[in-house]
Amino acid sequence: MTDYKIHVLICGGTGCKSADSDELKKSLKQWIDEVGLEDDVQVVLTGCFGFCEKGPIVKVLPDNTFYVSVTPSDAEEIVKEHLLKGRVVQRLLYRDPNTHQQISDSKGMDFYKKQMRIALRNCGFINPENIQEYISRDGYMALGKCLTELTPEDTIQEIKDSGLRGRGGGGFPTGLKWEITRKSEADQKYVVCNADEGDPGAFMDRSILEGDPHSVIEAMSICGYCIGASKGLVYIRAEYPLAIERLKIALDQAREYGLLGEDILGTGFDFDIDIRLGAGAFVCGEETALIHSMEGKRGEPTFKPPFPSVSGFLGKPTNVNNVETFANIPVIINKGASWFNKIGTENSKGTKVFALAGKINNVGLIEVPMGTTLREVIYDIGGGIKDGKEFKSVQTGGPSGGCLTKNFLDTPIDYDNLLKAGSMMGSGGMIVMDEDDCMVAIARFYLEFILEESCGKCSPCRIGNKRLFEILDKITSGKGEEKDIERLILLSNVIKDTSLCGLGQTSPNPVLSTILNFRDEYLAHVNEKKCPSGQCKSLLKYEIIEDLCTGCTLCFRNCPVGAITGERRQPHYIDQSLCIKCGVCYEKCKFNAIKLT
Amino acid sequence: MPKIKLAESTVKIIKDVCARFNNSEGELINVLHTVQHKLGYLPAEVQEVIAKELNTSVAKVYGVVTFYSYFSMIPKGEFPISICMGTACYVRGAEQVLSEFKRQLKVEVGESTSDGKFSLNCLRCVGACGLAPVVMIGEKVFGRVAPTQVKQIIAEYREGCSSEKAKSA
Amino acid sequence: MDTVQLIIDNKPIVVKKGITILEAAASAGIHIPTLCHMKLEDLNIENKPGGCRICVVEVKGRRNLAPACCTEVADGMEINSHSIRVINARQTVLELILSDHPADCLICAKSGKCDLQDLAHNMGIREIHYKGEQSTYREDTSPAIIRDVDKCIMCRRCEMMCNEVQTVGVLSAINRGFTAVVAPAFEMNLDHSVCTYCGQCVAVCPTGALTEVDQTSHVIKALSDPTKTVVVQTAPAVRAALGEMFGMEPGTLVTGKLVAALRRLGFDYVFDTDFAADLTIMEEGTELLNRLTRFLNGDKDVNLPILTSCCPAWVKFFEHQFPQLKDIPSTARSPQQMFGSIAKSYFAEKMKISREDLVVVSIMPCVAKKYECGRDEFKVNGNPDVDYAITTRELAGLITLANINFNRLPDEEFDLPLGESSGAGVIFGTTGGVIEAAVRTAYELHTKKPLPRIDFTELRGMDGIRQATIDFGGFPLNIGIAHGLGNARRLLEKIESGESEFHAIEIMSCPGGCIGGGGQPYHHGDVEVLKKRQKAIYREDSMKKIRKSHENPYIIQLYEEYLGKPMSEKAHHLLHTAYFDRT
Amino acid sequence: MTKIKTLDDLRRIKNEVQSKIKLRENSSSPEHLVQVKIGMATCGIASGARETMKYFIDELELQAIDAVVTQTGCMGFCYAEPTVEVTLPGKDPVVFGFVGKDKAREIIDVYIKRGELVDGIIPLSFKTIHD
Repeated sequence: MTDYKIHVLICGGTGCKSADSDELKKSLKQWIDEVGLEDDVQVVLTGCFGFCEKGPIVKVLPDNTFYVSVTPSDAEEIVKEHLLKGRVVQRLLYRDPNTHQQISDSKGMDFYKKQMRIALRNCGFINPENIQEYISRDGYMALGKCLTELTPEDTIQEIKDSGLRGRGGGGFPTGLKWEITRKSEADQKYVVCNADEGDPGAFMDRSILEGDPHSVIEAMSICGYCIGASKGLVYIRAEYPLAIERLKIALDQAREYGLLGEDILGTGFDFDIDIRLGAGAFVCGEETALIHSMEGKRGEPTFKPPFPSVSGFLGKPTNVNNVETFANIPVIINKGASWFNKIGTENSKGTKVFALAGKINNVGLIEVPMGTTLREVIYDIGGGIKDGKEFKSVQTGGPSGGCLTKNFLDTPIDYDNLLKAGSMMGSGGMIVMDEDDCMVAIARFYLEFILEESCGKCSPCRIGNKRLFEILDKITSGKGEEKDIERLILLSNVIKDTSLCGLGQTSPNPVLSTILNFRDEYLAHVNEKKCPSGQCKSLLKYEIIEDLCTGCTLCFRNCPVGAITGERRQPHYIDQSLCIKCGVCYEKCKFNAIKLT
Repeated sequence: MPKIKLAESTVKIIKDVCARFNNSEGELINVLHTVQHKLGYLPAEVQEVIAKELNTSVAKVYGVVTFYSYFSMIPKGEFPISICMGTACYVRGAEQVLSEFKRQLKVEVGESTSDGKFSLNCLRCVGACGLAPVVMIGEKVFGRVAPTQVKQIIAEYREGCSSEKAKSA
Repeated sequence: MDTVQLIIDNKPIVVKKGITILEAAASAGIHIPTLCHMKLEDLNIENKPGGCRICVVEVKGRRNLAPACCTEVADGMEINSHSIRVINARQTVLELILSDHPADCLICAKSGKCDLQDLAHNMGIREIHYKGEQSTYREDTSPAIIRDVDKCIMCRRCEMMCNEVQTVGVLSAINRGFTAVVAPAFEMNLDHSVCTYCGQCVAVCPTGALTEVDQTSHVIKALSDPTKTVVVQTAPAVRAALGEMFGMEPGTLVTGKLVAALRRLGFDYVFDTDFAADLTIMEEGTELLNRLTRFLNGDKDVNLPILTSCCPAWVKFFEHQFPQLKDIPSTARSPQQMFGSIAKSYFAEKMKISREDLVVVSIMPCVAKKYECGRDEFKVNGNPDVDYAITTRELAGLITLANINFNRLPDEEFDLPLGESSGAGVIFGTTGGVIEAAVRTAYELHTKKPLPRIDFTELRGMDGIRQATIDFGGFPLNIGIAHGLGNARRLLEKIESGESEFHAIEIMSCPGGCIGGGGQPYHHGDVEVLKKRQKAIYREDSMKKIRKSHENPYIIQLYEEYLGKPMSEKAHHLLHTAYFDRT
Repeated sequence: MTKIKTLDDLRRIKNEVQSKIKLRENSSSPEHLVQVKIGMATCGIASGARETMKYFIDELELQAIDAVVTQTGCMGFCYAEPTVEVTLPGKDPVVFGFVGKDKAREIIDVYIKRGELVDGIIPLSFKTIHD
């Protein structure tokens, strides 16, 4: 086995892959061969580093140099300068958006300083397609410990003591869930990993499966041991081809090593895992819907109870946890519940992974201890708001969550605090919005999403959300009335109160929270017919400032609908009834004579 | 609905896929995935064969096909264009990019251009939020797309210089 | 028995463990409104998707409202079924449903019998606060059933009936979200599908989304045409249910009033399908005996068991789903078609009316009969043996239209000769009846001895699949009975696998048999209604002077004057048919 | 690949493969380890820095000393190449000049293992590039 002196880690997460990290890897290898360093340098495609904003990321070890936005054409320089001569390529270093300082070592980056990586411990560190690298990081040791030293009851107790709660949204205590499933008697039980991450703008689970698939496999096996199941299923979105591929490789390797299959580690424990593909239905994140989908049916939820832990897949007791929850398990077993439950807040232990996105400098995947404040996440880790704009709101919990204002920036993040603030933890999407975002339009955006994703089974969700959307649409197109706001609230509350599943029970949250926190914006839309952020097209008005118009006729000639009239060398005029607000006149005018109101 | 008769070879492909999944009704979604992957789409006649092979009703198959956005009953264009409409892309202007594609291609979402070259679809988060707004053509990802770039991207594919790439992807 | 204590609307009650809040409330006399939920206890049929959310109630300590139909009671539960929160939610949900429903109640086929309309009335809805886009779909008209999907509220009852109870599999929920609706594959028309027209979807639809094809206008037109002689036949199950349409208790027999009403409507001859039922027994019973005799003589190729063939939905079902069995059912036509055939031959000749001038109308508990009378094999030179089949419900409409006060009609007698029938003909209306009628005749013909008893109670009941062995003069005759096509499928699969050996099997498509037919007055999910109708049928049988088909003097006369003997060439031509592979 | 049949098998494999990834492990928390930086600019390489680095890596491994050996750019002491900067946990960095194989052994045996200074230290009046 060669011991390489230098390891070059390239991010192979979907974000970076989309930005050509495969090609980059090829180039780097080529140049390394060219200069004869192939015995000294190992190039590894790893899982996501989290710093997606500046992908592709290349990390050179052992000196921890962190290159951002690397293109294949940069490979030559990295190899010839850095690897050969030890000279850091300055121009590829990350530049702090606030201080404009270049930072060479990733540990020096604010982005990483406040993070604590438990679920993401191996992401961006090991080659996910190599089981040996996982094993070298204590991989499968937790499973070994459980199988040889702990009874299923002991293991469940450990998970219960750790205080781990489900990371998929609801925050149900994981140990308790396992215990209930263990106590349900049946000839066959199932362990299901929910990897149907559907929140738009969330990619935590995908990154874990891409970067550290074995941690999920190991945890599912532990769960199987605890509840008495010999069969596991991973329900994964078909839209995640890379994660599926990596998971398949990992499953094959685990089988090859005897870590899946019959008589694991000679203990008589049998366990194996199958993959089931989702097919593009957000509602299948709900566990009963997910189970129906795995059974080849329409992914419609059913009323609980019975809970899957009693009657789930094929009517058998089924334990469903999401990817991030599972990823925490081996660490808890290895390091102990008492280590884990020291992290976090009173009722929310451990860390949480967030997909940070939107109008923020450092878009990416982060993991912080529970109790970290939103401000730390947005300003310290996220690097603040893009282009120096003002923070307006942060949306957590995806379409089920709410939009929080700057008043909540110092709220420590945990399950209860977010709920109290009118949002929720959800699976971990965190979208930051700035002054340019219209909160009514955001609410409308989420409702539109819900509208497409509602399964249609229960009336309040099927029809109620449609009506909510229609009212919001009316408001954003300037036809709203003040009483519409009250109707939104009334209807939202009924939908929450009567819907069949979690999707409908939370779908009005974006509406309610934006009304609660940004009522002024709603009022501006309905009363003044104005969109303060200038986002709602129908409420925009293009007008010609007479004093500045030279009558050059450029706008007149470019208007696609003939809404502009005027004589040459005379001020022109826009007929508002014809204007479609395309903005062409605004772009074309050379004299800044067109104003937007 | 006008019926088209499936070629013997196509029927065999479908039957083989079903057999691979033990002709089990519970594997319907896996079967649909695999068949769509092989044939490109799932027209009525294909669903009928699948229903028969899995010993279930064609109504059920259709119910499943229409439930999941991943399944399509119409063929995609030579270059399927997908606009990511995840929240991250939305707040970074995906809607404007989408309307520019609609304007340039003169199609609505879910439609194909009359020459069959392009089809336009929306999809949920592809996970490349750092590159938002994101557009996928075939398997190729275009990041940080501005509406002004749309025309050029389409032109590139029209001229066929990228066709090789998209096909192989 | 385990019990739980709970409080509902401030009333402490003790109920059986494991039941729902809805059931617990009902036991305390509290009627929680429902829409999608439907339970036919004795038939093992339940629709409980928990989708409409009308039955929500407030449970103390619970974050959101609980659907009463799916929530199990628990010890110490405190339930409020009509708090302001509940009423507001219920009204709002109902308003939402109405906001996506055409507001054409006044001219809707379901008006007055519509669960949704009743609910809107009971909930005091006077305004729809949330108006918006309504979903629209193409209307689908088939020979028997109309789908007006705009009126679908996604209760899923029809889907449950079509798939779980009938295992026909034509309907499924399709699409999702606001566009979700129940439809056949590819939203094709029913007549392109494997639909059997059993009409159970119609029977359970709470709104006007699924209704029968209304043919009353054709009947009115025929009745007012002076050149036509119009005869009518009424199926046995009609008399046990029609009264419900005029406010009578379920199970009230209205045979005499029915005849009187038909006469007042202007039918020239009021006959009875029961007569044709007796005729069916003569043919089918003889066929059974023939096959049995061959079997006893060691013929290994004989097709046994014999399957009944009176039910058109069942016929279409096996033509689609079990074409390999198409030689097994009796070739005897259904009573409706035997009647039509005899009316337009024997009777027409007797009365010297040309076939074209004779119009045969049948009153049926069934919507599939509309389809059956349109089948090509039941036409002579394009002229159908039965011109129009209308349902019990349509007949009630006609009676009302003709200003007839049904309740005050005198009892009248059927016309002769095609109006005389035995009790055996009457029990054709319920599950188990056809085979009992056949046994009564076949036993006497086979053993040449009178029946020791007439009532074969072992063949009666409501269980989905029943079996009994009758001592046929030393030969044990194994009889199977299935009602509901799902049960029929299970029975057929048992036969195919060789698991069960039967000599004769009766199959009726509708749960309960014709009394529960798709054309009957709506039972609104009350299984007691079906049970009372069944009782009424057996009551009518027991009151009859003649109880066995072969003793019907007009049947005897028909054979003597016209057909010769059962299974004769003429009988074959007029009373038998063939089946087709429809796959 | 033979199957892992017992927990001991798993431990053995872990030990076998651990060295492969040790470099990565160590570089994430170097402050607890001995850090050795070799000046690897053109002049350093020309004076044999590559060999020196290889020696450090091999020898430290051999003696089972947890250390991170990294290359760095020119430290500005071109006259004294190869130059090596050694940082012991909790101590300030010390730079040695003219580090050939022998000097390297001395540094390991005397300074790294025992903490005693050896000859050849270049007085520190500079900051490392990472400061």
